[in-house]
Parts: sequence; structure tokens; C-alpha cells
Amino acid sequence: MIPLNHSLAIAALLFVLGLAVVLLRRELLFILMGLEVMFNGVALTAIAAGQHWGNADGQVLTIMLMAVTAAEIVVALILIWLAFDRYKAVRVEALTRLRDDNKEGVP
Amino acid sequence: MSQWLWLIPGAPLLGALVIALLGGLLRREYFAMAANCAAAAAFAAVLLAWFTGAASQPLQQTLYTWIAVGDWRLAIGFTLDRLALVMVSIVSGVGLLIHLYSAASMAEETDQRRYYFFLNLFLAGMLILVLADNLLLLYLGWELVGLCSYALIGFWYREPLPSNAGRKAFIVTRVGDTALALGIFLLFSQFHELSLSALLTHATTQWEPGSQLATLVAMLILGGAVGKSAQLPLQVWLPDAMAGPSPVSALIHAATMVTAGVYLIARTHPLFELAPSVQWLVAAIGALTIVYGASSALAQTDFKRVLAYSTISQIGYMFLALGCGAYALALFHLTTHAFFKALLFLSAGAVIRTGGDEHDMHNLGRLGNHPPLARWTFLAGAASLAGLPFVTAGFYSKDAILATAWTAPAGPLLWMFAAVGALLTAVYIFRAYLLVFHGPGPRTSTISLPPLMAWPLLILALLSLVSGFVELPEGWPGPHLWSTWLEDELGLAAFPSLTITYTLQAIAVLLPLAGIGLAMLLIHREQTGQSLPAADFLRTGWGFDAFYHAALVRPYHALARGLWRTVDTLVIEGALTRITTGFLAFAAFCRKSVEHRVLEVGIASLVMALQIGYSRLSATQNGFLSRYALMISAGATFLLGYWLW
Amino acid sequence: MHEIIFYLTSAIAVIAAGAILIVRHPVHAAIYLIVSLLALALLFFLLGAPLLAALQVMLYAGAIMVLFLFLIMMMNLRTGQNRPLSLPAGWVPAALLALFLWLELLLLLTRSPSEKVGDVTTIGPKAVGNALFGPYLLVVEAVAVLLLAALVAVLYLSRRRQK
Amino acid sequence: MRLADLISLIPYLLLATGGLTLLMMGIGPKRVSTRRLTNVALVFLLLGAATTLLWEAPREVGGLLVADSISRLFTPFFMLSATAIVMLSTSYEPLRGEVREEYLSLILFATLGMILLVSSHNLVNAFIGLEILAIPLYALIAWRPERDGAIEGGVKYAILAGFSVAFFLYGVALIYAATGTLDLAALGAEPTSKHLLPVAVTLILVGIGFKLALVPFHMWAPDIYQAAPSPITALFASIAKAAALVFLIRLLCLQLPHIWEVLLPLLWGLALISMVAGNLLALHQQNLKRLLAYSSIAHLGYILVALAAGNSLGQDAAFYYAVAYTAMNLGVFAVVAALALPDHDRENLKDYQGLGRRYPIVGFTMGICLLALAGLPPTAGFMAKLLAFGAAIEAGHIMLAVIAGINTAFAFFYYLRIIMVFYSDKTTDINATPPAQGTHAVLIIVSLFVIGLGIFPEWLLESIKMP
Repeated sequence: MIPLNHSLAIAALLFVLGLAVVLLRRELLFILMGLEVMFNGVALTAIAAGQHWGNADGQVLTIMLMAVTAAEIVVALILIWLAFDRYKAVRVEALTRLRDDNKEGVP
Repeated sequence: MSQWLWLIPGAPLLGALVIALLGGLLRREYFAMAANCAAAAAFAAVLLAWFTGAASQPLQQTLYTWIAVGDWRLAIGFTLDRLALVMVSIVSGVGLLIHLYSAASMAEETDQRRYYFFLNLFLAGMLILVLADNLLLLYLGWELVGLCSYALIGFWYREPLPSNAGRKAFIVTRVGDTALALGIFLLFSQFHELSLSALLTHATTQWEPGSQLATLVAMLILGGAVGKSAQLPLQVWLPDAMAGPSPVSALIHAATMVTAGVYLIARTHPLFELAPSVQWLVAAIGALTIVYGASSALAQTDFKRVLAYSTISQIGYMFLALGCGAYALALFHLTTHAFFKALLFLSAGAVIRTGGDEHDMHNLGRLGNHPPLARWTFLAGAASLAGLPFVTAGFYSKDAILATAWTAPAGPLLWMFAAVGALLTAVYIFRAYLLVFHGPGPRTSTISLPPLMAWPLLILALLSLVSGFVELPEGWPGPHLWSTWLEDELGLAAFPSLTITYTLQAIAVLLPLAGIGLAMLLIHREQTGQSLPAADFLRTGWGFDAFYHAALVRPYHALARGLWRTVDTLVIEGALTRITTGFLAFAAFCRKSVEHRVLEVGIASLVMALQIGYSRLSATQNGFLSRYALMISAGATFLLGYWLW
Repeated sequence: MHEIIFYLTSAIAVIAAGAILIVRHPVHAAIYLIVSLLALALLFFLLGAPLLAALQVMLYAGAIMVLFLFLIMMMNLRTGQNRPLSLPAGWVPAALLALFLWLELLLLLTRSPSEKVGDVTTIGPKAVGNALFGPYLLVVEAVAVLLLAALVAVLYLSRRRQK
Repeated sequence: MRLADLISLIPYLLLATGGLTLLMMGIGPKRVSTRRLTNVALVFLLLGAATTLLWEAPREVGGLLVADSISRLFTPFFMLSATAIVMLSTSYEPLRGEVREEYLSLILFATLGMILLVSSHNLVNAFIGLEILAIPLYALIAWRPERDGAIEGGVKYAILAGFSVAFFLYGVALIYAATGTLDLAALGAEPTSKHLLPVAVTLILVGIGFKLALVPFHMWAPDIYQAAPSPITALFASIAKAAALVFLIRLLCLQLPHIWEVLLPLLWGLALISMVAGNLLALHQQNLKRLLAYSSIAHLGYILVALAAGNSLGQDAAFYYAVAYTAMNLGVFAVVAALALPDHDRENLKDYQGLGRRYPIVGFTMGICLLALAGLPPTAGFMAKLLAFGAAIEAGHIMLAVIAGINTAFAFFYYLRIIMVFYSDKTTDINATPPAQGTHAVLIIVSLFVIGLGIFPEWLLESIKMP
């Protein structure tokens, strides 16, 4: 059948693609989608490994992952919505008010 | 008694805590009482220890295990052997007398609470230092007394002189403390042990005599001792410390704290025996300091500064004895010195106080009108300090050191220094006595001291005269109680053959008498307006302060400023090239030499590097979410890269 | 046959995920994401996890994506436009880093040869249920608390907004 | 499930039911006073801490949780610290009227997450604990969203924490792929010859490293510290970090010592750059909260110095440091919270000028905690550094210990700077209401704890000894 290594490689690819989305896109919603893809890479790893070892732990892990992702995404979405609502911020560039103040910092 | 050992340092510590925490509830008259009770309790505990067998059998108490990690444990515990017993007796006894004296002499001060808090805390720290059975606890006490000394020198902190003096004392002794801390670290890293007895056993069994490690450790401990005991070259803080109240000078800067270095070396003497070169260095430092202190005292005009230089010089005798392996004799001189020097300070304090806070001896002499009791007790102390033969304690303790110095390597040379010192001692102290008490002023005073001041003076005067009889000179019939009692712990001192000993003793008898004569001559010259040759040089303590100021303080200031300000300020400030004249040319040479340049450039580039590091790193904190995520992934990539590689 | 479907599906999942990287419109991205999720559900099924495949469809594609779309629509209504895709300034190092990370993971993951290649054994809902409510019971309870916490958080933050 | 198991679970149940109770009180028709809500939360937290005393000697609960000496030490410790956080929050001006049932229940849930994390014996469980800790924090950072930067902080933290947790989970999944188990005890028996195992643990290290704000995963810390309300900053600068740290130590030192060994060079490197970068960043920082964020980055570096030693002394030192670090940071952020202005925290250092003189207790606590952070005796910070650097020396990492020492010396500058500001002769003219009674109580207890722990370290070191 499908060797574990192949599934793991595909999962790694998904993980890195998601990571690339987080790194390269500037829209908050896209970044969140990138996170989703990363989590899915992890889920695929867990399921493939579960198949490899023949026990249900992998699926349990994935279920937990789904529940956690759901919770996380919901809170993140509401925060993004608040940012949009208040500052019309859709992109990360709009959220850089918290930073080191370099002009005044050096005495 | 073993289980009550903690009471000795515990009582003053408790006193300090009560004064600090409940001070708000007490009327200010009660601070002195509380502090005196605490000191008395400590002294009572020491007496109890004497009577319950501490004199024959070491007592031990482990309070609690402080840390136990891995295979290493550190217990907080006290040991009371004979060496410690001598020390705690002096510290608590003299301490008690000085506390009592304070109650009268400091009664008008407004800030009683701070004064007695630190006085009690000092007593606790000193007792902890002496009783500690491990180096860490010893170091704690060591630092505690340093802190209290700093706070008490600067007691009148609103005036610039005392607060500067306090700071100076703190910083100079810190140099020594750092050396001691390094020594402790080194010992710990070698043996994984901090308990004193275990360390000394390990060291004597595992280290070859003269080995490099032993030498290094002994050097570092010596550094600590030199700083605390105000020996060359770290003696500069002590004369300035006289800016504090007189009882403080008596307690901390004469009788107890400054002898901590002597105690430390006596306590760790097996280490010094493993490093003969360092031990000889101890003797050499002592010998040099004797002459240095005595000659500087010769030209002073400030009453208390005479005594300060005298202290430096007298501790030199103790170092000389330590360096010659005569630990018991060092301790003997420590004891007698504690009595007569405390006495001198306290009676001088009484004179200064009745003289309206006048420190200049010429003015004091013109003023006259000193309390007679202070005069007689000062005379007793001066006689003992000068070592007037047969009737004073100082004679017996100093004579023994002079004799034993002869046996050390280059012994005759050391002896010469010590003998010259003995002569000068008699000169300067009788010069001071004659200036103050036989000046042109009236001598018909009937001022009496309050009993709380009088009694300590009388007791100390008595002790300064008679306490020497416990150990008569070598080769005399009569008791040698002191050295035989301490023999088990500290060994016996070596003496030259009897003929030489007797010769040396004869010279020692003559020296103080000659000194008194010289003092009279000197006074005569001074009164006719001829001053001592090189008086300025001597008065400034051989110019050490100026030297340090030019060689260390000024560059340090520039360095500190440079660290605080930006680089260009440092470069401007850091030029640091003001040339001093006279014998300070040496310092100027050092400053201009290559090393200094290197140091300067190094500091400047370090500051620059820190600046650049800060601004580069700070620029990365640009609040940009994606950048943060990028850093995380970069970190992850690097960490994973380790496994590929 | 099984293998062909597997690799084909994974190709779809990967390509759809990759598409998110380059599309301009968020709705398109969301749709690509759904495609990727559904492909992944099929992969789960092929890897013998039918329960998870179903959950993936329901939970992810069904619930979470609806939230996404909802938000996209709300935000787009306000902004009314989407910008043309322009890669941000420092994209080259970021892309290289991602590439490098992937190669690294690939090398590390394939270091140990996969030894046994047997038939797919289905681990069905029953086994998963037994595990969930057997040894992992406490975790399930904890997840309940987690979801409650998320709920409280969302309620608070959204209530604020109405004021 | 036996009775003893149930007893072990009581603290967890108390926190969960406490949160629920608070929420129920909130939905009733009559508005419950804030004071009553706070009291209920405090009762549950204190009760939870008390019930840990009922725990018997080390036991596993359902293979997921373990009640050993570590969890027995840290569970009540976290609960008591959470009590302090609650007390700080109620008198924290910028959140006035907002510390209601949601806030309090989220704090209780977050605490539950922490104690799950430190006592978990299974990676799934640890993961859930980590998330129960994290998700309430997303909202708590943005609490009262109209505050300056609140939303930005919340969004940043939510996304970055999600990002890092993906790494954590990827590590967990790879561990499972490598060994077929998620149970820590079973994992301890697995050989390192499985190449994936160290790789997977490295990924977990990335996830935990984010929570600990180790360099280079640190960049969120100053922004979020600045954005969050100070009591919440105190929460995740102290106990939340300590929880992640304890989990890491448990994972590496207790369960997977063989992985620990091969991981040492990585820890070495992380320790090094965390110390150096943290202290450099703090050097000229003017914003107090950001400065403290950088200082805590450096402190985690010192802790890793101990962990990188790889010996039992290092392990003890790290546990000790975790407690000391928690207390010190709780203290300084409590001070920041106590001195907050009606609408936001004081930001620049100069806004704190002379406040140590005006409010003696606040100044005292700040002084003690800063001296502890600087590592001066007789505070816990000194002992912690002594043990940590001692462990490094024992392991032969002389270089690392020396660098750590130099760093400590440099750090002195900025800690001293803060103390000097607090006790400067000039006093800032920005006035605010003086700190409340509850805040004072927290401040005093924390400073006494910091000193007491420094004088009696044995009390703590004794209790983390494995039976």
C-alpha cells in the first residue's frame, strides 16, 4: 500500500505550503487560512501514522486537533473582525502600532 | 550550650530587627536600651559558653540545611572553638562596653533608630563571621559588617565628608571582598565543599605545599583580608572612616571589624602554610604597613586620624605575626589592641565631645579643659599602645611578635621594620598625648563624664594594663597561658635562641622609652615652629589617596561616564590625560602607557557594539506580524538543520 | 488503483493549498481551501479513517469554512474591492526559507526507510469511540472546557462590538 | 476510577465548576455584584489549592495525569498566583467594570490549562492543556477592546500562537508517527535511534519556545506585554510561562532524558542567544513593560543555561528558577498594575519617577523584585542564578556560565536604571488613585516570598525531589 514516508512527505508539503501562506500573504484572513492548511498537514501526519501503527490514537489526536482549531479559529476570526471594524484593518501592515520606538529609544 | 549557640549572633540580630520593625512604637530613649540589652544578651551567652565547656571542647550547632542539590549540601551552622571563642569574647565584650558608652555619648543625636539598628546589625554580622562553619556564611557576615560600616561611617550623611568617606570605605573594601569571593569560588570549584573544616582537611591532604592552586587561593584570601584590615595597599579607606561617630570608630574601625582579616587568615592558616611564599608576603605586608602607618600617624593633626593610622600600623603587627606562623601571638595582640585601641578612641571621643567637636590636636591643646578621667584613661591606652615595659598589655603582646619575627625568612629585616615601628608608635602617640593634654590651655578641668561613659573607659583601661600578664615573654619564668591554650588549634610560635631573644627584649624595653623622649623633642620643635621634614607627605598617608585618585578613580569615572553616555562623549572624556607632578609621575606613566590605550579603545568599542546590537535588534521589533512568523520559522529551520548536520 | 486515487487526491490537496498562495480574491482562496480540505477528507478515508473523513467534511468544510465565507462577505461589503496581488517586499527570503524547511523536513522524514507496507486496515468509529471514551475520557472533558472558554471569549468580544 | 483518582481530580474539577458557577451567576436575572463574583472565584482557586494537600504519594490518573511532587508543588502555586492575578484585576483601573463573570471564568479556565499542562502524562493531554491556557489569553489580551492596542495585541497573539502551536502539534504527530504512542512513560522507553524522535521533540521545542519567548521565537513578547492589561501581562509573563517551562522540563528531564542528552547543543545555543539578545534589547528600552518583556526573555535564557547543563543539578535549578522567576515577574507586573492610570498603563519609565517614594510598599516590592531579577542576595533571584550557573559549571559549560555571568552584570545597568527612576528625587506629576488594599496584600506577599525563597531555598528544593 502507501508507504508511511509518502504520506508524511505529502503532509510535510501541506504544512510548508500553509507556512508559506502565513509568511507571504499579508491579508489577515489569508494568514488564518494558511494556519488551517498547516493544521491539516499535521492531521494528515497523524492519520497516516495511525494507519501505520494500527491504533486509534492518531485519530483521537486529529479529533482534538479539529476541536482546538475550531475554537482557535473562532476567537481569531472575531478578533480580526474587531480589527476590521475599528481600524478597517484587513492587512497586517495596519497592525504595527505596537513596536519598539527607535527614534526615541537611543539616548 | 551547643543548642544555644545561635543566641550569640541571634541576640543582636533580634535587637536589630526589633529596632527596625517595632521602632515606630518605641520612644527614642528606648532604642539605646533595646540595643544594649541585645548586646548584653550576646555577651551573657558568650560567658555562658565559657562556663559550659567551650574553653575545652569546641561547640557546634547546625541550624538548618540551607541548600541540598545533587550531591552537594550546605548547612547553616556555627562552630565555637578556641579561636572563635577569643574572637566572640572580644567582639561581644568590647561591643557591649561601646554600646553602653554610646548610650551616653550619642544621646543627643536625633536619628537613634538608624544608629542602633546598624550597631546591633554590625554586632550580629561580626559574630556570624566569627562563628560561621562554612565559607558562604562567613562571607555573609563579612559583607554584613561591610555594609554596616558603610552605613555608620556615613551616619551624618547630610554632610559631604562622612558620606563620601562611607562610599570610599565601601568601594575600597569591595576590591578585597571580590578577591575573597573569587577565592571562595575557586575553593568550591575544587572541592565542591564550603564547610571550613572539610575544606582545610581536603586542601592539606590533596594539595602539595607550594602548589599553584594553593598559592592562588591564599593570595585571594589575603586580598580579602588586606581590604578589610586596611593593610597596604588597600589601607586608604580607614583614615577617612574617622568621619563617623567615635564609638563607631572604636567598635568597627579599631577593635573588631578591621581585625576580621587577621581572623580570616588565622582561621584558614593551613592554606597559608601550603603557600609559603604567600605567607611570607603576609609578613612583608605587615612589616611595611607597620612603618607606613606609624610614620603617617606622626604628622597628623587630626586627633582621630592619628588613631586611625595607628590602627593600620598595629594590625600590621598582627599580619607580621601571622606571616611568621605565630597565629596565637597575632590573636594575642589582636586582643590587647582591641582593649587599648577602643579605649583610646573612646577617651579621644570624650575629649573631642567636650571640646565642642574639635578634631585638631593643636586646637584641643589650646583649649585644654579636658575631663580628667579621659586624660588618665587615654594615658593608660597610650602607654599600652606604645608598649611601656612591664606594666602594660601592649608591651607583652608586641614584644612577643618582635621576637618571633626574627625567625622568619629575612627575619632581621622584618624585625627592623617592626622595631622602627615600635619606636615611631611611642613617638606619635605621646606626641598626640602631649599636644592634647599638655598644650598651652588650662589644666584645671573638673568635668566629669556620665557614668555610662566613665565605666567603659575604666574597665578598658584596666584591661589595657593587666591583660598582658596571661602570656609573659619567651624565656621568662611565669605563665604562658595564652599560647599553650591555643596550641592545639594554632600551634606554637618559633623563637630565636635565648641569647638573641633576651637581646631583642632588651631593645624592645628601650624603644618606647626612647620614643617618649623623641616625642618630647618633636613637640618642642613643633612649638618653636619647625615642622617635621616631609610632614605633608606623611600627613597625606604617603600620598596614597592622590595616587589612587589619579591612577584609578579618575579613569574609572571616565569609564563610568562613557558607559552611560554615548560613544563620542566617552572619546572626549576618555582622553584622560591630565598629567600629575612629583612622585605621581609613575601613575601618569601608567595612564599613558599602551595598556591604557588598549583598555580605552576596548571599552569604546564595547559600548559601540552594544549600541549597534541594540539598535539592530530593536529595529527587528517592528510590530510586523509576518516578520515575527518568519523569525519563528527561521528558528525552527535552524534547529531542524542541526539534525541534518 | 488505491494508490492512484491516493496520489491523485494528494495532488489535488496540495495544488489547492498552493493556490491559496497566489489567488487574489479571498472567496477564491476560501474555495480552494475547501477543495483542499475535501481532498484531505478523501485521503483520510483512504488511510482507513472513515470517521475522521466524515468529521473533516462536516466540521471543516461545513462549519469553519462557513465562518470564513461569512466574514469575507461582511468585510468585502465594506471595502467593496480587492487589491491586485502584489507579493510583499521581502518575499524571496521567506519563500526560500519555506522551500528550505520543506526540503529539510523531507530529508528528515525519509531518513528511516518505511519497513512494512501492508493492506489498509480500517480503524472505524467504534475503535475511535472506545479510545475517546476509554483512556482519553479526561481529555474529552477538557476539550469541553476548552470549547466553553472559546465560547465565553467570543461572546464577550462580540458583545462589546454592539455597543 | 477509584476514589483516590477522584481525589486527585478534585482541583481540576473545582476549577472547571468554578468557571461554570461564575458564568451561571452572570446569566441570572439579577446583576451580581463584582465583589461577590470575585469572591467566588477566589474561593474556588483557594479551595483548589487546598485540595492538592489531599493528594497521595505519586500516582497516575487514567494514564493521562500524574500527581507527583512536581505537580503537587506547581498546582497550588499556580492557583495561588492566579488568586493574586484576580486580586490585581479587581482593582486595576483600566478594566474597571469589565472584570465580570467572563473575565474571571476565563482566568479559572486558563489556570486549569496550566495545571493540566504541568501534570500531563500524555502529549494529547498536554496539547489540550496548552490550548486551554492559550485561548482564554487571546481574549484576555484584548479585554476591553477599546483600549489602545488591545485588538492588535489580541490578533497578533492569536495568529502567532496558532502558528507556534502548529509546530508543537506537528512535533506531537511526528512523535506518534515515529513510535506509535503518545504516552510519555512509553516514550521514555523508546530509543533515540529512531531518527524522528529527536526531530519531533525539536518541533515541540519550537512550540514551547514560543510560549517561553526564547530567541528567535520571542518577537511577540514585547508587543503583547505592552498590549495586554497589566494583570494579564503578569499572568502570562509569570505563571503561563512557568507552566510551559515546567512541561518542557518534565518532558525533557523526567520523561525523555535520552532525548535531552542529544538536544543539549540546541538548548545551549538557544540559551546563549536568548540571554544576549534579551539583554541587548532591554538596554535602552524606555517603555517599562517592553523592557520587562526583554528582561524576561533573558531570564528564560538563564533557565536554559541550567537545562543545557544536562545534569540533575541543572534540573533542580531550572525548577527552582521557574518558581523564582514567576514570583519576581508577578511582583514587577503587579507594581505596573498597581500604578496604572485610569485608562491605560503608565508607559515610559519617566512616568514612574519618584513613585517608589510616594508609595512605599509599591517601591519596596519593585526594589526587591528588581534586585531579585538582577540576581542579588538574599533574594530568590540570586539563589536561582547561583544554582543555574553552578549547574553549567558542573557540566563543564564554563564558557556559557561566563557569558551568563557577563550578561547578568550588564543586565544590572537597566535594573538599576528602573530602581533609580522609582526612587528619583523628582516625582512625576501624572497622578492616579493610590493602590488598593488587595493590591498591597499581593505586593507584600510576593516580596516576602521572593526574599523567603532566597533565604530558605531548601524548602523548595526539598519538595521537588523525586521520591
